[in-house]
Amino acid sequence: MNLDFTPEETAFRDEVRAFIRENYPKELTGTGTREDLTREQFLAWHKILGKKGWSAPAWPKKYGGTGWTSTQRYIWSEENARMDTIMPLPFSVSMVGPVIYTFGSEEQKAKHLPGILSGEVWWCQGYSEPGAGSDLASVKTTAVRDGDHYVINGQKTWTTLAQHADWGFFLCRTDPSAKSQEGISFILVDMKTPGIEVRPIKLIDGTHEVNETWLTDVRVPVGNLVGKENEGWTYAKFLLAHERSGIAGVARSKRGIERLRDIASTETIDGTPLILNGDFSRKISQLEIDLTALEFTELRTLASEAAGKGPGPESSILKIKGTEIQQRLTELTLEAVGNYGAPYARGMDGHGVNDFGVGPEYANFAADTYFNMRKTSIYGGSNEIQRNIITKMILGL
Amino acid sequence: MNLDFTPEETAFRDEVRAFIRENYPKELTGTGTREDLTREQFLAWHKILGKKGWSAPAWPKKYGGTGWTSTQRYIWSEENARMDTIMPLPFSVSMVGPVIYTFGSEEQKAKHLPGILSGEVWWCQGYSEPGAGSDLASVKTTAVRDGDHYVINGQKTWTTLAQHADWGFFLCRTDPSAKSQEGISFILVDMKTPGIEVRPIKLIDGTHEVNETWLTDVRVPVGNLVGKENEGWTYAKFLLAHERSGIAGVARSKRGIERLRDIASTETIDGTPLILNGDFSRKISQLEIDLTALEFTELRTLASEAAGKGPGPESSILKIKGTEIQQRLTELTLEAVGNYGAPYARGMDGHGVNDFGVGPEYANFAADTYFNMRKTSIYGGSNEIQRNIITKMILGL
Amino acid sequence: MDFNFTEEQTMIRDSLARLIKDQYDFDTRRKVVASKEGWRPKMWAQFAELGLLAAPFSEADGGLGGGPIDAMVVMEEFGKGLVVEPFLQSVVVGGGFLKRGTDGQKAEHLAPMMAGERVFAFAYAEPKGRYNLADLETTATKDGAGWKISGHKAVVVGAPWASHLIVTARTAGGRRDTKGIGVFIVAKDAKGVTTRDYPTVDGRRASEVHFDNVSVGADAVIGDVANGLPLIERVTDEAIAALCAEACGAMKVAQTMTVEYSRQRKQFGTPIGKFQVLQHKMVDMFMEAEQSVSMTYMATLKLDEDDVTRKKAASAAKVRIGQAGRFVGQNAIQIHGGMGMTDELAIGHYFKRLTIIDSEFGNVDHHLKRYTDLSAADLAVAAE
Amino acid sequence: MDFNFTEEQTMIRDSLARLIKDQYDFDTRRKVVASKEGWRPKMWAQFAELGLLAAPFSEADGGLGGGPIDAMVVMEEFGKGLVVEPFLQSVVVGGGFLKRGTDGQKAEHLAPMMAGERVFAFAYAEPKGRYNLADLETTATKDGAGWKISGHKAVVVGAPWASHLIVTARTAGGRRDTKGIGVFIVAKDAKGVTTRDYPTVDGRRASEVHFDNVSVGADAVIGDVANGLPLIERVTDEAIAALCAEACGAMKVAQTMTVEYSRQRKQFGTPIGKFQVLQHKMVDMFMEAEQSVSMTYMATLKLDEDDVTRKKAASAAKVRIGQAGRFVGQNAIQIHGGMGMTDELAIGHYFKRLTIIDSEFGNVDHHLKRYTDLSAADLAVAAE
Repeated sequence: MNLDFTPEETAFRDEVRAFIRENYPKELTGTGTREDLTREQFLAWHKILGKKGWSAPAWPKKYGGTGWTSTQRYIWSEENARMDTIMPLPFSVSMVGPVIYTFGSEEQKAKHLPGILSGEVWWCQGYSEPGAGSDLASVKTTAVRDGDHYVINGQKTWTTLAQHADWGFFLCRTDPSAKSQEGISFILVDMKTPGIEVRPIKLIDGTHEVNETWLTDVRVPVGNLVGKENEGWTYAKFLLAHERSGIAGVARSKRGIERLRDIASTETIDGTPLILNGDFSRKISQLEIDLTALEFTELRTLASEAAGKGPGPESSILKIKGTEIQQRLTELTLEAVGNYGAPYARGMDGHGVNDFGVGPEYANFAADTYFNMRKTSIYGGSNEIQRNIITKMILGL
Repeated sequence: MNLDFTPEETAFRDEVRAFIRENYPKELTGTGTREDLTREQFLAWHKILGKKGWSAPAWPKKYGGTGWTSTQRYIWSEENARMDTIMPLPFSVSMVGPVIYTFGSEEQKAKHLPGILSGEVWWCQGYSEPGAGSDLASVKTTAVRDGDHYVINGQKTWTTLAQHADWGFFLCRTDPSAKSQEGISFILVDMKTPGIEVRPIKLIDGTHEVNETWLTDVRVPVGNLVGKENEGWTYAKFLLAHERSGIAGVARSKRGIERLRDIASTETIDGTPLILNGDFSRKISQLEIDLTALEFTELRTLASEAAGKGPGPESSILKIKGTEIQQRLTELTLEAVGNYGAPYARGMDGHGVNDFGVGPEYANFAADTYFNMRKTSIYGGSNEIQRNIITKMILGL
Repeated sequence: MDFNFTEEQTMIRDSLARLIKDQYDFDTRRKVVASKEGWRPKMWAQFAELGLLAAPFSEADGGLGGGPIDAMVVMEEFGKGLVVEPFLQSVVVGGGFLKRGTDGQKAEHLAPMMAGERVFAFAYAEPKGRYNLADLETTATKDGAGWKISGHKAVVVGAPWASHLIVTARTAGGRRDTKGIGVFIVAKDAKGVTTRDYPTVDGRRASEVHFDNVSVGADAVIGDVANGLPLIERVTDEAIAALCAEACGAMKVAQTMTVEYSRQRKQFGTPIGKFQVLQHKMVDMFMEAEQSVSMTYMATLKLDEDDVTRKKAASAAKVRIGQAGRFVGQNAIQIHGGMGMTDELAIGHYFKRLTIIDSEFGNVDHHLKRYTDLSAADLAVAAE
Repeated sequence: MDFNFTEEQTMIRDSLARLIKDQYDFDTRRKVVASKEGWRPKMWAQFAELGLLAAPFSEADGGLGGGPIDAMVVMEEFGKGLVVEPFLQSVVVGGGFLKRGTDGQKAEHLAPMMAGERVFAFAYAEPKGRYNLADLETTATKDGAGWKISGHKAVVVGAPWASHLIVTARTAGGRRDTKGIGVFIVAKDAKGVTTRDYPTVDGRRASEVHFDNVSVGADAVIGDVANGLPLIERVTDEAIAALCAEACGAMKVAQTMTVEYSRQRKQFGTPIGKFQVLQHKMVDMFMEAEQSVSMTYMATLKLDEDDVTRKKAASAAKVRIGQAGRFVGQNAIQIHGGMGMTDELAIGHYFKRLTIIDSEFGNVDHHLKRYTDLSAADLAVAAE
């Protein structure tokens, strides 16, 4: 047992660090609140990585992956988090990509993988439906075979950033007589197909991050079916396991604690920096300690994955603890800014964001971010669902 | 709305305070850990109160109660807690007494109430059975009619202080064919009847507070049946509702916080009294604040009872919060004493308690008390059961 | 001891509840919040008509003879309805200062405030002062018979709607001295007052208020110009009690909304209200709300006791309510799931209001420390 | 990065686990704990035979070439079996000091310690010192070539079983000065040493140890007699890491015992392990135990890094484990219900051990403060 990097790993870290420093778009440094970015801003780093061949580190080499070890991938995400980069969105690289190269046809691979790697094509996820929440298997959207096409009808919700999407992957019911998890198919849909309407959902922090997606007689070529008809649930579960990896967000939270310390060094309480206030500094310490526990739990998980075990139910721990820490971090940040947590920088119609100028800049989105991060214990299988998974899969109850 | 006592109430408080000061046995002042007391010590104050006519304040006047208002009863328990008196045990005065005067025969009233009031007769409770826990209705002990007697067979557990008991009240199944809560009878049993064996259960703090009680062909006169045969569950529930009143333990916890403050004023951390240490003092503050919330919740409940509503499911709140606070109090006390929490004053065979002399005296039972108080969230219907009750009775889910 | 409301208080509560139900439903509120003004002066006039703005004042002062309990009753209903109008700022704080003013000030300001014609906001916090009421960089310097005020007040809630401001300023001493603080009434249209108005995350309006050598007369001073802090603390504690009542109203609604939602919302074919883990969470929410009500009663009933008792009571309540509000708000969102995150449902707005309440007039940490410091002072006195 | 055990470590773990299973079942342990001696010297001899007592020492020092990881492996198994024998005191602490001693000291003390012939206990805490290692009233005064030691050491765990004590004492400076502290080896049968032995609530034995002008030679001094605190802190951090490993073992067993119990125990006709609230509590217990293991690895692997890193790692682990142990212990009892309260079941004894572990070498509050102070010092350095 040891924590040392090998000389090769250290060299790799230096290479990565230099690459990010030299190539990351200067104007995107420290952009913070990602939901407000433009499509171009979201994709800028992805495209640079695509050219470098680093946009999909976890993929097998033959499909455009990097062939990195799990330690190298760990270093990669650590370094990106340190520099607060805007990483490729998960829907393409982490979700639909692995499904396509694992279960897709050769045509699908040839058609879709390049755009995913390069960052030219934006993907969105059509999993959740209204009223279903974490119960993903209760799919009501139907795809009915009509000659060479499926005709899709239904409604999806929580389709993240679908307003920018070129393509989407959708779970549709193809056998209405089957039980809940059977009879579902995994279908790729060109978002420009007639009959698709994407309607914004405004969240409590005022952002437009998610959408409702309505599908009315949307005709999709049968060639867009991934794998076999009625076996989509298998692919969906595969994807969900991939989704959870990296969900601990350790490196990002470390960066967040640094930012919190900066704020707490600027804010004062009776003339003393907040960071030197016992109550507050100990809350930061507690958060950092809990984050360390999470970090080493993730490292142990990575080590056991490297030893050949796939992502198991342990990833539920990472999801639960990771999101709890992210939430506490935003909670403490809001607490740190005091009275200036109340002003609403994102404002309302007619109030610009850029010229807000009320209170210190770091306070501008503290409340919004806190509100927004409540989603993390809800999405990707709520934390209650994760505890159910651990109950069943690990405790065996 | 106001918090003032009326002049009459103030006069009553002064009377009570003087009475306790003048009559409470000097040698029992500050006895602290009650489980180690002798039968005589347990009963001393009860007997004095019996003579004064104050041993059963909550009973109707015609049965020997005081006729006090709920505010007077509140003052009474506050004043006793302030002086840390050893109050009459609940099993006689708070439990079986009300069942007997409400549902019992005239003979039973005449025979038993005087001994309960005077403190001459010790009662124990035969409710729980092994393996049943909070599920009191799953009674397996049987009482079979045989002429003028019931013949009782079975096993009870957690019979508190049964080693001192003269009489016990037992739930027995009289109709084996009935569903779980039906077919149960409430029977009074002379503990000297042949066939009763009381075996001590040692608890994790080393005390002998509870017992297993084995009943083998115990013959009890049918006249000892309370109320009607097979309707014992009604009386049992009635009794349980009475048991919960006063369970908040506000006045005792107030006294406990005072004691904790005393300890924390004596203990030092780097030469400064622990009470002046920010971390610790704020934990005391938090506890005191939560206790204040409980106190005013209890006062509101009393007020609504005074307004004619009986003890309702709100008493579950008092049970949950009251026991949580009692547990935190003992936890903080153990924390306060530092290294001297470890020595085991109660020792083992051959180690006396009185001459322990290791560490400050207040540390001697800090760990034991902490261990012992874990029971409070388990007994009297575990706190999980209480939450189930609130779910059903208040939230209506 | 008595926990009953008077007949008048019950009447206030019922008529206000009806008014809110009829004219302050969630959709209406959304429109008001999104409007240019951000509030409804007409609603304010209706509150005045109902007598709400005069309820907590003595008859000698021209009020209806009520007190803090009446303010509590109003604020709880405001909390239930997420009412944005500035009852706390104008009536509890503004009125709280004014009723301790001179007869002239009462005639000039208190009467029109109760009539809804003058609206007050409380300009006390400063960019660097956090929650310390004495940490003031705003100054008031003697200028003939009157005073000149200069400084910057932060996040003055309700200022965009106010005609007048209650301003705290240093008249002597160093930045955080407890002595040398005065309280002033300043008309918002006075020369030298500039404001930068903005919305707040919980649907209200506030301003940064700048004072640049603003002249006020001697009659602008409330109380002891050299030692105003005791009065400021007293009125602030009254505001805390009222704010706690608002939080109780919001918590109760958030809690019952959540129970209701859990009854209807199905997952895996079962109403989520049948899942024991969510049931117990909702029980805890219920208990938090109940204990908050208890603490609000306690703090409100102790407002007229001695200073230390009053301060400890207010701080204890603010601590408990801050924690309860966080627990209830967060779990309400969690149990609502994705829907709880949407702007469209009311629940998120309760969550946001409860979040901001914790930071108003000092958060949990601030008041836990204040309570502890007061307890230590208690001990020291007892030891003497 | 590598989280695998060496073959030797795996062997130690497996053979120790077997030994405990065979000879240290719960009933046997109860008898040992209740016996006059309170431990089994024969067991200790078997540990020595197995090589456990020599495992964490370099071959140069006569050990088996292992290190802190080996101690971790042993302590986790001790935790699982609630083993009372003083591996922590004699091997980790005693050995930890001795391996930094002179060659003479190693020959005289370390070799027989590894053979199980000498047993050490650590006399460092004092009645009024709480968790501050430098808060010493025990003094060592120069006396010819040697020293005379006087003072009172509190709750010296394992002292009744020890042949020798490692004693910290003030050689210069004021009561809480960080300089002027020495470390001494004292034979327990030395003249002037008196002990008051007693059991502890978690089934071990400890003593109050009084030193009344106890003479020791110059060769009794370990390290720098004028500045021993850095060494004391280092060895104490090693002890903390080992103690954390013990806690992990105890937590894992408490957690799995609870799951097992919940599977068998029925209430209202259903195994209580089917109640979702208890399921999620057990999930939380599992996660606490897992994170404790992670923290123990972390702290153990960082023992040889620079002082600040090591100290922060040890304190972070102790904080997390203290909190986890409390959570796991309390909930294990709660889920066991009344049975959990009985002396007869093992679970209560795990709870008690976990409780006391928090108070050994500093509790949660102590280490959270230590971690925070070290972070502040870090910041100050970074700002320079």
